[in-house]
Amino acid sequence: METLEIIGAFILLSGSIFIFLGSLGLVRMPDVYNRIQAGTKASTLGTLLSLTGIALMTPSWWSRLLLLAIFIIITNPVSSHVLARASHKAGIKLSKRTVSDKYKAYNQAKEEAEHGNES
Amino acid sequence: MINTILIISAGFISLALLFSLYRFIKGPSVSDRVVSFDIITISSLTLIALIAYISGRSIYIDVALVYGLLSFIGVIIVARYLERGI
Amino acid sequence: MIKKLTFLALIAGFGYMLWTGLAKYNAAESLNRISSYYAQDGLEEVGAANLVTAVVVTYRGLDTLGEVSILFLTASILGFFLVSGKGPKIPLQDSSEILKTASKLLEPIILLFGIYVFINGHLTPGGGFQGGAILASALILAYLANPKEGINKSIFRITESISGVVFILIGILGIVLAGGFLDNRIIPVGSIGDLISAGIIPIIYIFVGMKVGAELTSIVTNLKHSPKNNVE
Amino acid sequence: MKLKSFIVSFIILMIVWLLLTSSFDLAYLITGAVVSAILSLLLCKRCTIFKGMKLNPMALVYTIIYLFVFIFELIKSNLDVARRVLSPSLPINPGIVEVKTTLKSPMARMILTNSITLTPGTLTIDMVDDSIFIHWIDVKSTDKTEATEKIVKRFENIISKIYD
Repeated sequence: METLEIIGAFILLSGSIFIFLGSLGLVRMPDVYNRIQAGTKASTLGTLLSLTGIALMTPSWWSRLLLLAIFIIITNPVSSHVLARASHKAGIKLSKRTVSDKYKAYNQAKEEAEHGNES
Repeated sequence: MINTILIISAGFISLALLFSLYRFIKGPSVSDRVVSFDIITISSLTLIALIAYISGRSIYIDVALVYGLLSFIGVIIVARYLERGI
Repeated sequence: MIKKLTFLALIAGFGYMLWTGLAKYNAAESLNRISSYYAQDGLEEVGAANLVTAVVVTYRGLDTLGEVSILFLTASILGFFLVSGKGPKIPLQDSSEILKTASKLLEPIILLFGIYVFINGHLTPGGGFQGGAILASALILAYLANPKEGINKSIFRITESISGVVFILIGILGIVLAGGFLDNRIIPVGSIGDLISAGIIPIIYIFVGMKVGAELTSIVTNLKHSPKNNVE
Repeated sequence: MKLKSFIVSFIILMIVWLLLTSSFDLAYLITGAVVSAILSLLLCKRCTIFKGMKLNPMALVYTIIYLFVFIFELIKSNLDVARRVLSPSLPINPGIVEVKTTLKSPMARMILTNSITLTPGTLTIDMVDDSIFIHWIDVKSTDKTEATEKIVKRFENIISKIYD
């Protein structure tokens, strides 16, 4: 029991460190897309680890914590994808270090094709 | 022993909240603010679970569930508004 | 520079206000007369593990009815003001395939969670209003994923009116069969902690939840059909 | 077809209900079954997402394998983020590349894109028909097939065993 609690506490600690690193990425990264990358990944794993730690410390709560973890695994990537897509469509610039933007090229080609059909 | 570890992790999460808040205030675009809002909610969700453990009340986990749900829908609403979806 | 200083001063002011509020706060040493009555006798009389629910639905049931009516009034007024008139049409951007799939996967789960919150209102935190809000959030998610898909408004109107009528009927049944309006002893109270306990509180909460969910959804659908977003 | 998606969604909802209540009390079980049945019936008209799901033991085995691969990749991606964030020079080389997928089932496509978002250095931006646009934090190659090989294949091979 006691050892399980200590293991859980250390897992919780590692989770909170990952959350902290994610927010550090939020501050340091140069543009929105990189920030979304750092933020989503780190916060997802950080939260999962913290929930695992708490589940180890209080084993009787495992079911709801598992549900919360599943919910976060599904929703977190979806919301970051929707946000990234919206930022691109709203015309938020990529950083100067970006090497290629196939999505912009694709959208421009599509738009030209549509205008070509209309005229 | 365990108490010390819990305090250290709460400290890390609070630091994360602080950094995200910095990005939330400074962030040049709306998307930056939404991302930091998302991180703030996720970190506070962890904090809620931690508080549930400290106070020993499992009902706070329900609160965390609702909070996660609302953060998801909030982010999607703002994002869809940004790309003129609603 | 001046702008930043103003911001700093504002934040410091807010912090000071919060600090004074917190520093002077003392938790009450003892409950006042009404609260101590609820706390001592509420559990036995009503049989709900969640004392707040007991107070909200049984002792102050009329207030709950008033709150639901206010929400209904808000929804109706919004509908009245927003539906009329025609404006310019803005083409809507369709959502991505991933969001559509995810919303189809998540909607039933969120609805189930909302139903859990209001069915379990007498045992765990939450209840009719909270559950109804969660139901509405599932429908908002559906709308966000498929903005072009029409929502059948009449279903929500029918649900809303039927739940309201049932709520009042149960209240009147309380006058006829037991002590007064919304008295929950018309069916046995049961033992604390079971799902089927606390008399009619779970039943009332089911209908309050459906009513609130329908009302909030109708607010959203009215916003959707407002002139600015009118789309072919 | 309808029956299969009804059964799958009923089972998923029932599992969620059991996790929520964490009790095998008869009243809870009956309520949960009734609510899940009603919800699956109501929403089944639109639920085409379970189309192409295989319901056999091998699919279950591959699901478990997939979970392990996914968790491993998730941890690897976080160490990657940590390395990039902590190094003073911020070693990034970002860009948006296009990759191809062969998956058809909507659920499989969602799982694939979510996995891509959560694994090292990649973020799904959009998915149109069979091409996925990915923001890559460290672009190794802008060529379509090469990027597909690097990003998509390791997941697609397993997912195609679970969904067809």
